[in-house]
Parts: sequence; structure tokens; C-alpha cells
Amino acid sequence: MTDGRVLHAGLHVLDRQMRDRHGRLCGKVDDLELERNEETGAMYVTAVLSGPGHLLYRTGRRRIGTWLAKLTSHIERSSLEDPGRIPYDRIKSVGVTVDLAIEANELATFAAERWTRDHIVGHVPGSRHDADE
Amino acid sequence: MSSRRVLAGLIVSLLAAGCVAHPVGPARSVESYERKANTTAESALSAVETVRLLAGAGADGNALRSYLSVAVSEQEDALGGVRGTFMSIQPPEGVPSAVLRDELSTILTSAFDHVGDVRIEIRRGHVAELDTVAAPLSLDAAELRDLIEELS
Amino acid sequence: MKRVLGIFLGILTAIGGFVDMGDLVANAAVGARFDMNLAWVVVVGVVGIVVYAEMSGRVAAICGRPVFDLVRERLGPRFGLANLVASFAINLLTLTAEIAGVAIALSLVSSVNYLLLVPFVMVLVWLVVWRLSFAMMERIFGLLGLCLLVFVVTVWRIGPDWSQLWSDASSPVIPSDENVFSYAYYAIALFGAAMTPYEVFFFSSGAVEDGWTVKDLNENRANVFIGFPLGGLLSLAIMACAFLVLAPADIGVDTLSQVALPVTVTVGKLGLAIALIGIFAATFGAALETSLSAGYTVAQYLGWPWGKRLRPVEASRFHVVILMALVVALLIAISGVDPVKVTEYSIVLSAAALPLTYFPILVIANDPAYMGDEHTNGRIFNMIASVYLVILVVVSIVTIPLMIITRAGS
Amino acid sequence: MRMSDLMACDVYAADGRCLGRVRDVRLVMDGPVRGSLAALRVDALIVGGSAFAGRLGYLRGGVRGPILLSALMHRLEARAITIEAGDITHWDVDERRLITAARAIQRGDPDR
Repeated sequence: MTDGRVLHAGLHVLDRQMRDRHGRLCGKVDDLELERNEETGAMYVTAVLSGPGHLLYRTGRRRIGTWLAKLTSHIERSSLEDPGRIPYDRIKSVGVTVDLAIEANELATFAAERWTRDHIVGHVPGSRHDADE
Repeated sequence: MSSRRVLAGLIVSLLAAGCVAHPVGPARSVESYERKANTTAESALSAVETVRLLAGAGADGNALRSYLSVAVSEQEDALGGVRGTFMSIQPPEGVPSAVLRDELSTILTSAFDHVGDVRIEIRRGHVAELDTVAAPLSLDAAELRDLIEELS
Repeated sequence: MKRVLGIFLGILTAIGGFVDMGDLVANAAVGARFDMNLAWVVVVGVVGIVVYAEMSGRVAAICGRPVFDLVRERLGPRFGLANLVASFAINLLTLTAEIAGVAIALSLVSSVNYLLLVPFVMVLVWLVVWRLSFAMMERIFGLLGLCLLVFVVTVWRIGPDWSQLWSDASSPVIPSDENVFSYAYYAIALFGAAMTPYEVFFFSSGAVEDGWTVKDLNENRANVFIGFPLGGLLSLAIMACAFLVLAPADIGVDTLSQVALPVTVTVGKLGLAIALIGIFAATFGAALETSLSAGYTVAQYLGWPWGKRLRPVEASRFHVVILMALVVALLIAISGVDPVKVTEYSIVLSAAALPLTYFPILVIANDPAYMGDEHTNGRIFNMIASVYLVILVVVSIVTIPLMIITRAGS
Repeated sequence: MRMSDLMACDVYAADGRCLGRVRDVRLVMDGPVRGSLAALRVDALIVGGSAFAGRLGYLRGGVRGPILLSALMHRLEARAITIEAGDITHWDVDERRLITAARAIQRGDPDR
């Protein structure tokens, strides 16, 4: 057997809460991307997939999920190639939550957050202050 | 997945049915007509007794006028609704059902008028004399109780 | 002082969850119709909610994870989604009923038609969610809700034969003019009202909002063991009031004003005013709990930032969901549906959905990966929780058939 | 390939017998370090049994109580088998078909 840490995909990784590098909540682990190393034949987790498209895909709405994931990958400006795909090397740790080494803003899951903030919530008086004591 | 959808559909239709269905539907036999009359009388009795308690509390200076006014109106509406529903039921053929219909209808109308009197007194601000205005309701209540007794 | 203020989360949760529109009407209606023969259900419900709320609060304090977060993790995305849709719909019905309830309470002191007050109430609820801090919200509505103790005073003023009341309540029978199905239906309605899932959504999210940690486990216990039994006591008092005053006059309860009638008759004007304040606070508190829960459940399922501790711009989707829920509830409420009927359906349907919410809590509270070895459930605690899990499953299975057989208790 | 695709596959023995659906995937952090963590390798597939019971953690996650649930979940999971990734000879994830040549199939999870 091996001596590394053992995780079960369904039990320990999928559907976990993700947090960005400031500890902000930024979506769930909706799916994982796997890639096979052709030389060794071993398969590795290469990325975490997150966003409504990937969630739809996982729950069985494959076509519309793929379409939605593609759509959000175009409208984003981010340091990530695809804001719905977080490369494995940007993950800091996997525990009760999955902590990332990137900003929530760079993720596809945050597009809607930004939109509602800029177009709705930000316009309402008091939205930028802490609650009254 | 599909079974879940069936369940969801079931719940929705049940809700829809629940919102429109009234315990009083069309009557097919004397027996079911009597049952509906009984249900109607029980609801009416509840409304009449509620108004009597309210009137008593008002006369004793125990209640806010706004509370009395709203609460009595609610019972007046309820009584009107109950009466309307019962009167719209087609009674089965035969003398007993016709007699029952007349009898209950008379009590309901009288109770409805008396509750209206109470409401009017409250709106005019004459709360102290409410017990005298509400006095006829005790007779309505007694008649409703007799009828319920007879029917059950 | 901090200790005293610390239990207001539990008091608000319990008062808003236990004595909301649904329970006010259900308890009074049951007291007037079944005497004290269903009082035992309230006790069973209190123990159940105490056990499961304690677990949800403990999980939230130790790993900072509120209930719906765990629901998705343990049930998976599909079952979790089904639960989300069901909970959200039930929540919306409850919110509708509560908003109408607040409006009715206000109409009873202003004699303005309650339908005209509904939009005003909705805006008021939204303003509180938008601006008032979580701690203030707990304290104001928890404290005002204590006005409902006037129902306890009423029972005491009536001065019933206590031993008779006790023997009625402790040896329940099905009244001769009722059949077993409607008895069971009302038992389930009371049980569903006591264990409505939004109570744990709100309580566990509130624990996170209040920043509870391992150090606050005692606070969690105090909240649960004081708050919920208090809610149960109020429920029983309302039931007893209806039994003592309304049942002898053959009054059946189907409006909120009738609930306050025993207090009016017995204690008088001041009592009525206090009862109306209490009813206002309880329904308003429940409106806050359900509107926030709408946001909590969706945000926690999808992993969005959520909570009143953040500025609204930092949790904008959360606030948008709450606003939408309020608008939909407003539209349903002003369409003129009978708020009491809406309440009844919401508590009975929530009884059908109970295990979906409570099951994951029980599993996580036993998981050392989340709780550490010393904070997982003890053996006796697990035994009680297991018994309740069985009850919850049975209740959820029989609820819908009973609803059909009894034509919703009519 | 996606984890959700892999977890929708059925596993067949070399003789064509269906062994069940992939219910969970055992991953091991033992590869070269990528960023902060060692690469996460697909080590084995948990096949058959109940998906629902599997993700509660009674068999693979150290959850023990309550006894009632634990017994029930162990029973539901009793049929699950673990197949090493190396024993999968044919990965046809698009067709939702994996074929294994493993002769000795382990019951349950050897780690626990």
C-alpha cells in the first residue's frame, strides 16, 4: 500500500465548501477533473470544477451543464484560464473545507455575486456599512 | 426522479384542492344533507359564541375597541360565508329536508343580523352597552345547540 | 450580563419557531377541539427539537458549519437539491403566513384592514434583515416575545383545578366525537409545528453569525435547554387557555383574534395589549427567521457568502434571495388566501420533510472528522436521537396519506 | 474526464459479469508536490453497495454512532468491493464501462 494521505472523493472532497485565500466562502467542489498519465497509466486529480454548469452536469443535466460552464468561462476576466476550473496546484488544503490560494473574484461562481452586487444590492442605501448595533 | 415529480404534483394538486374545497359540497342524500347542516350549525355556533364573549369583554371594559371591531367583523364574515354556502346546497327531495333548511336558515339569518348589530354598536363607540345589544345572540346560540343536538 | 444576553438566540429561535403563526393557531385550535388530549405531543416535540437543535448548535460551534451546508455534503447534490426545493417552498408558505400574522396583529390594534398592512410589514421585515445587527435582532424580538407569558398568567388567573388539568393532559384519550384519523392529523400538525426545520436552519446559522466556538458549548446548551422548553410552555399555556375558555362555549378557533380572546376575557385590556405585543413579536420573529432561512439554505447549498455579519455588498446574492422570497410571500399574502390555512399546510408539509433535514445533523454530530473525538454524541444522547429519527421517518410517511384521509383535518 | 463520469460507470469482470456501479473513488496524496499538496492519485474504486450509505462515512470515515444507523449502513455497504485502479484493464468512461481483470476481489475496504 501507499503511505500518503487517503481521501475518498465522494466522502471527503465532493460538495465541500471552498474558501478563498482570505477565508471567504466561494462555492462548492461541484466536480473533479481527472487526467491519466500516459506513461505510468496512473490517474490524477488535475482540477476542481465549480460553478452552476458543473453542478448541473453532475446532477445529470450533462448537455445544458456543459453549455452553461462554457458560457461562464467566456464572460470572466481572471488569472485562471477557465474560472470554473481551479487547477490542483492552486489548492492550499483539503479538510472540513477546501482552501484555495486564489481570490474568490477570479472564480466563475463569483460572477453572479458581482453582478447582483453591482446592479442591485450596491445601489440600495446602507449596503456598504456594517449593520446597526 | 419521476416518482419525486409525481409526489410534487400530488402535493401541488392537494394544496390546490385544499384551498378551494369547502367541507360543505353538494348533498346526495338526506343523511349527508343533515351532516352538512350539522357542520354549518357548529361553525355558526362558534361564531356566535365568539361574538358573545367579545361583547361581554367589551361591556366589562376588558378589550380594545379596535380589537373588538376587527374580531367581530371576522366572525360576521365567517357567519355570512357559512350561511351562503349552506343556502347554496341543493337539498334532497322530501319535507324533512325542506323543514331543516328553513329552520337553520332562519337561525342563521337572525344570528347574522344580531352580530351585525354588535358590530354597528362597536363602530359607533357604544362599547359599554354591548351586553344588551348582544343579548339576543344567546337565544340564537341556544337554538343552534338544540339543532345540533337534534341532528347528532 | 453577557451570559443572560447570550441566550437570546435560543429564546428568539424558540419563540419565533415555536409560537409562530402556525403554533398560535394550531395550539389554540387543538385546545378548543381536543381539550388537553394532545398536550403530550408538545412535550414530545420539545424534547425532539432540544435534542436536534443542541446537535446543530454544537456542530456549528465546533466546525463552523451550519445545517444546510451539511445537508448537501451528506445527502449529495441531488437529494440535497430536493431537500432545498422542498424546504424553500415550505419556508415561503411559512413566511407568507407570518407576514399576514404580523399584519393581523397590527390590524387588531389599528382596525385597518390587514391586507393594507401586509406591504408595510414586508418592508419592515426587510429593513430589519438589511440593517439591524443579528445580536440586536435576537434581543429585541426575543425580549418582546416574552410578552406571551401573559398566556401563562391567564391560565393561572383562571385558576383551574390543577390536578384535573394534569390528569386530563397526562392520560390522553381520543374524544368520543372525533375519529382516530383527525386526532392523528392534529398530533402530526403539532409535532411538525414544534420541529419545523427552519428552526435549526436559523439556530445553527445564528450560532455561526454570533461567532460561536468550542468555548460557547455551554451557551449552546443554555440556549437550547431554556429557549425551547420556554416555547413549549407557551404553547401549552395557549392550548390550556383555549381549553378552559373557548371549549366550554363550543368555539372552534380559526382566526388569530380568537387566540387572544381568553386573555381578554380573563386579564382584561392590559392583558390583551401585552398578548398582542407578544403575538406581534413572535410572528415578526418568525418572519425574520423564515426570510433569513430562505437566504441561508440557498447560499449554504451553493457555497455562497452569507449572513448578516457581512456587509450586504459582501453577500449580495444572499440578500437578493431574501428580497425575492419576501416579494413572493407578499404577493401570495395580498392575493387574499386565508393565512391560517396557509400556516396549516406549511406545518403539515414540513412534517413530511423532517427526516431530510434532521438525518444529516445526526450523522455529522457523530463524525469525529468534524467534531473531534470528545465532542461527538454520547451513547444515551444517540439513543434518544435514534428514537426520534424513527419517529421522524414514521411521521413523514404517514403525513400525506393522513392529510388526504382527513381532508386536512376538516 | 470528470469524477462524476467515473462515478457513473459500471464495472465488469473479464468474463462479462457486472460487479456494480462505481460508488466512490479512493484517492491518495502520494504523487510529486503540485503547489501546496502532493498530487492526488486515483488509487482504487469502491464498487457496488449503496451510494447513499457510502457518503455518510460509516464505512470509510470513522463514524460509529448511533448503533442503529451504523448497523444499517454497514449492512447496506456489505456488498461493496474495492478494486485497485491498477486492476482496471479497460477504461471506457464514455461508454460508462470499466473492465477489470482482478481475480481476487476484496470485500469492503482493506484500510479499515
